[in-house]
Amino acid sequence: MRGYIPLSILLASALVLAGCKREERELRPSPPASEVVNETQVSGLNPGANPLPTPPTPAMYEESAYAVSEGKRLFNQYNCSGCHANGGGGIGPPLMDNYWVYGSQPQNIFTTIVEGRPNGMPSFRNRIPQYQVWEIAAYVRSMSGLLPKDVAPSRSDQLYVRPPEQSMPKQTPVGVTGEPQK
Amino acid sequence: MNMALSEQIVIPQGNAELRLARTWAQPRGFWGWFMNVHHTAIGVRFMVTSFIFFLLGGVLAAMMRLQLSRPENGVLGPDLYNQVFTVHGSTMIFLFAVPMMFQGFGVYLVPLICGTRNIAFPRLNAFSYYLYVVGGLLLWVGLLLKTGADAGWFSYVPLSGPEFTPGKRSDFWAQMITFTEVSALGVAICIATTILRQRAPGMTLNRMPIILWEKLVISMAVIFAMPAVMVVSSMLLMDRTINTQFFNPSVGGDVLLYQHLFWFFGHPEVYIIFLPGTAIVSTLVPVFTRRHIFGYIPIVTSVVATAFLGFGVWVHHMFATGLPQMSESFFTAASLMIVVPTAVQFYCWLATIWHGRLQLKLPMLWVFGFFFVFLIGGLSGVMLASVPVDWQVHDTFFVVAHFHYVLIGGALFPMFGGLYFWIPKITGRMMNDFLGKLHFWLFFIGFNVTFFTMHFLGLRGMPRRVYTYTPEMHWGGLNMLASGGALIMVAGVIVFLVNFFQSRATGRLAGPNPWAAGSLEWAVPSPPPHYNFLELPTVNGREAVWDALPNQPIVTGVRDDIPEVLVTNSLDSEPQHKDELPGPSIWPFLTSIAVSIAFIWSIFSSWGIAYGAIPVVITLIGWLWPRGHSPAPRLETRMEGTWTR
Amino acid sequence: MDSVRQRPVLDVSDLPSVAFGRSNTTWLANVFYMMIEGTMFALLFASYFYLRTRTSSWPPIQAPPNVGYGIANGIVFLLSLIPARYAQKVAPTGNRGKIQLALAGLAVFAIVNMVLRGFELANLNCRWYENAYGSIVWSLIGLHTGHLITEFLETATLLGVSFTPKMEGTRLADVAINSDYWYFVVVSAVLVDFLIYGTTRFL
Amino acid sequence: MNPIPPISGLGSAVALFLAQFTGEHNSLHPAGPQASDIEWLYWVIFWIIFVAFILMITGFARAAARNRTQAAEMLPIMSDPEGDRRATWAVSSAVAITVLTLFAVLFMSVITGKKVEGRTSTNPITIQITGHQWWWEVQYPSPQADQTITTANEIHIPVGRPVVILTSSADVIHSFWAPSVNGKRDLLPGYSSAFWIQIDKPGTYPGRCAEFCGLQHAHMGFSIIAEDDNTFKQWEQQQLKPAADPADPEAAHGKQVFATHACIMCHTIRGTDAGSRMGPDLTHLGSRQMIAAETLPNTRGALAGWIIDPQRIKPGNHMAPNLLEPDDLQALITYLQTLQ
Repeated sequence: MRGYIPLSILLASALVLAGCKREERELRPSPPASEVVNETQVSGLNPGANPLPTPPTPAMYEESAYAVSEGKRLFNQYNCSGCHANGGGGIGPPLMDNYWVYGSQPQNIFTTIVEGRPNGMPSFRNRIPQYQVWEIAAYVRSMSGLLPKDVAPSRSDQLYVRPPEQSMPKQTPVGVTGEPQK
Repeated sequence: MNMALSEQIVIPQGNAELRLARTWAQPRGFWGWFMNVHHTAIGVRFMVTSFIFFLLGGVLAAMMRLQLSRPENGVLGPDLYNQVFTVHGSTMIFLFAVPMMFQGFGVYLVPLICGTRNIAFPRLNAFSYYLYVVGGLLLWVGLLLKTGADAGWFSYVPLSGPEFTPGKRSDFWAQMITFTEVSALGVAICIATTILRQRAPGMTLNRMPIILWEKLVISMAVIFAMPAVMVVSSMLLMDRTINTQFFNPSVGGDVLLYQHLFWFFGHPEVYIIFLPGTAIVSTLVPVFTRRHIFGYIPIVTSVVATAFLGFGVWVHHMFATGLPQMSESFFTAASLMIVVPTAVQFYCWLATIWHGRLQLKLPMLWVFGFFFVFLIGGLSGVMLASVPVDWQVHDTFFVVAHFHYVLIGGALFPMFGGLYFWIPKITGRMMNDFLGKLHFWLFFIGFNVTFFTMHFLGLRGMPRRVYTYTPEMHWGGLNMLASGGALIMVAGVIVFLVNFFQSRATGRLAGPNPWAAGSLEWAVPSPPPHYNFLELPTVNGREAVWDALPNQPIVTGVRDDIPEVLVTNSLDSEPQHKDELPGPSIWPFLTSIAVSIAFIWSIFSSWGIAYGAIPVVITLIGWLWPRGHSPAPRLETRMEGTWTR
Repeated sequence: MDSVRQRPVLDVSDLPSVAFGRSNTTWLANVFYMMIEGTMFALLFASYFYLRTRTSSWPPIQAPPNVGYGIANGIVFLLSLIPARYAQKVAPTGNRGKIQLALAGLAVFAIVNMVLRGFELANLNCRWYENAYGSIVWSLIGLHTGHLITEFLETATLLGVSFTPKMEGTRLADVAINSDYWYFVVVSAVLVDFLIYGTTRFL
Repeated sequence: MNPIPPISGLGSAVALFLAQFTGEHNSLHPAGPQASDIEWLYWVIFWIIFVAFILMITGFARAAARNRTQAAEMLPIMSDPEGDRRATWAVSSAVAITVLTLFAVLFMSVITGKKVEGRTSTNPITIQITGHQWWWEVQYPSPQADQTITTANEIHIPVGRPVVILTSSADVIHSFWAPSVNGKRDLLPGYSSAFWIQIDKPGTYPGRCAEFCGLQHAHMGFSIIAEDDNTFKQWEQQQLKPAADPADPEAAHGKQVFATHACIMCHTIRGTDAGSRMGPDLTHLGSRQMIAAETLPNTRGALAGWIIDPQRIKPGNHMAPNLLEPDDLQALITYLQTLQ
């Protein structure tokens, strides 16, 4: 019997140490020291041998259910639906399919939001704080099933228009630079 | 009794004791622990586990008092505070109060007081215990993994719903509900069947000790109340995982549906917690006033009435939602009406003490604590029943004060009284009297300092469930006082723990009946052997031991080579047949593991419940598949081993 | 060494060790179980009517469920009372052949019920995620289907036991109790059918 | 030794103790007829249960003092017909008195409830309150859209006139509670309800959210400002105006900062391009006494702290931190303070 006690304590502490990133709630994001927008890379192609160093992927936003749900709230409140219509597309392209014009990586989406894109996507530089852009980017990815199902949001208190993000089948990204940069 | 009592019968002893001990033996060792199905073992486990949850919930309470002791305190942030108060409430209600007061005391005491050898359906009973533990672990491991439920112990939608509680926090809470309620329902079936079918011959309904009446009534309340919370927590879980729309107002869902269903459970729940307390009081008062209780029939009627009325008052938790005036008046009337049966019980206890010969021993001291504390809580309940006053004090610290007076007064004080009373039976050793009195006074004073203060805070406008407040509100002084009182309470509980461990090791031996009490559990050794009664008793009055004839008959003819009990009928407990109870088994444990896997899996994937059902079915078949003795010979009219000559 | 003592006793050695009907403890537990499940159904019925008050038409946007399979299943449920009653009658006799026949009949009925239930689900004209009406309808029929499957498994297990020598004593009583529970499944099926197919047409 | 310190210490302790019972956020300091009715009922029930408490405790104390015994093996009294007879009489009369008292409480409660809900008017002022996580949107609806006043967290009403409050919620359940004015009323998503308030004495009456609504439930205050008819009319006229264009250059710079930073994503200032309804309407921010749902005073310093790091003050609230250059921040605050 005694042998089991240290074992279970070990197991329990391993669980706790691994922590639960899904439930992490960063309520007071530290203000970024400087904008890193220009470091993100839109194209997967590089001249020369060494690709530019990519900035650290903000995994904390993609792994936290709270951050993704904040992204969902901001997506609606900043009226992204005005053009992208709940992800189905309208004036802007649909976001719940597998086709990514400017890349499916969080950095790509970040750049799209901050810099804007030709043909109508406005630039939100200075208008949306950087951490919120990452949250929105994480949410946008959840719309095509690119986030784990236990992190993606469930249904909203709205009319039913499409399956909630947690029920979206995973869409393998294709598109101009849709392939993940590894 | 239609069975003729034989005259003078020769009863051989000694070997019977050995045979019974062998027949009813429970396995030992690591796996034996998971196979044990005897009610004394499971009852003690319920008590110990729920007491541990009580201590853990108390730690959370202390954290909250620390955070609130000063304005703008920074010990706990809002995220952690919300998890702490939610887990505190859920732990105290679902993991402590009901498992301790109903399951713990009930499972341990009911078969003993009935005069039988084990609870009906001992494997279901053990299964219920394991499910309860898993439910508790789910909530607490969740808290440690930052997945602590954070929408309040009531988890109102839409706050707890899919949009406003991202992640898995509310799902863990909802599944914890399922685990604990399935456990309570299982035990309710065991206890009610034991009371209705396994009472000793002669213990007619009219002679049933009040504690059995209350356990029966509570079992019925559990059976009708717990389904409501299971339905509503399942609705919440389905809203969150498979996108049902029960609580989404934009497509016909309704947020008040949640509140109606939740409080349809929630108010009877209060009585499920409080009635076991009065059961203990009604048991202790006659023992320590040395007379039969006054008003047996009014008390029993009151208990039944309380349980009935408890189902008719749920809306008084919703007065602030803006209901039609007609229904407000109706539920005010119902809520005031429920005062009457409780008042009747109070008057009967008072009359018993008045006309008895009081011995103010330690358990009785706690009963007097109950009288004082619960009286305050009950009287402030009269204020809450009145709709206009409720509009003011609802969801403030006044209500926090009220329900701590009711629940700590109605459950915790009787519980400590009951523990001091029955621990000598459980461990065989007496508790230390001085430490017990120290415990009482620390707890009593600390409790009143903490919670009486909260009445003033509530009237001064402090809402519940705030993680902090600004200094301009002038709530700092009273909060500091309340936090100081909490420290004294903590000291009291530590004294109890010291007392328990010390007396368990070195306490005076108790003997079978240290209090000269009257019910049947005092007719067996302390601690009771696994067969409980060497000779199955018959009963001649409400206090079986006091009222026993000088030569009270015993029951013979129940086999001692298989675990057999006597089944009697519900009304006048006439022997009807004999029933073999199942013995130790690992299957209840394995089934509980399979059920836990299915339930927890369903939080993460809606297919979990489908795939998870397969091992559940396999283990259930393993559990129910018949094996062991062939009962066929028992169909014969007379067997060897009968002591009648 | 046995000590010897004299006192009056109540001798119960003549009493049987198996009881059928109401004095059986499992029968009583089964009644409690039906009370629990009945409360669940009752609360879902109440929720159904409560949600009805929150919209102007019922069903709100969908067509009412197609009634055909519901009626067919209801008739099969009522017919299945025959093997259930038969099982209850032959159980106390201990006649293994008859018990096997009754249980097998009941199991076959349960299978037909489950198949028809599948067609019912395909013809509800609503999905659980569309609106609150869909959610409550699917919950009602889902809870009942759960009972149906459980009851089928129990019948099948008892049928399995009836091919072993263990089918005697309390197991015979279990066969009778199983039929009680089947009655409960049939009664709740009729009520659920009435709500799903009936009330949507006039409520 | 000097005797004064202990005395003054005691004095200040008493003063501190008494301070715990003061303040306007208090159900027992009514400022209007509804709260007064409830306070009356509260005290009536209080004295009833106080008497009941004294009687019961006296009874238990006397019962405990009679016939005490410590004899260990005292044999139980087996039969006591005389005691039972007297107890039956006493218990029955006590139950009868209890029932009658409860009827009295029920009667007074129902009467008071009718009185509280019955103070209506045919020509009331109507205010629509919408609960948001974690602030209050206040609207004075009008048939003409441009006559509708929208503000946040501060409710101005004229003294002595009945006001009807219409409730609704934008997200979760909140509860509107100003204890010195009336009891609380839940704001439920999917429901709207109405209730009445009236204040008879000019002044500022605080209120709070009383239903747990998430992370910042603790910091969700509002205040009701009761003023005489003229002052109220002036306030109304002022609120109807769009924001004035800033006159001095610093404020003009501040307006530009507002328009080019995150502020414009969430807030409305009527008369400018800012029109988002996500956060409180700031058109007349300068005229409010408090900011952040009654968490901070409306001062330069508090505004600066709030704009730069709102998550320190109300962790989890929906306002983003803003990294502004000191000049920009000063200009922005100057601009906001011109919004009278």
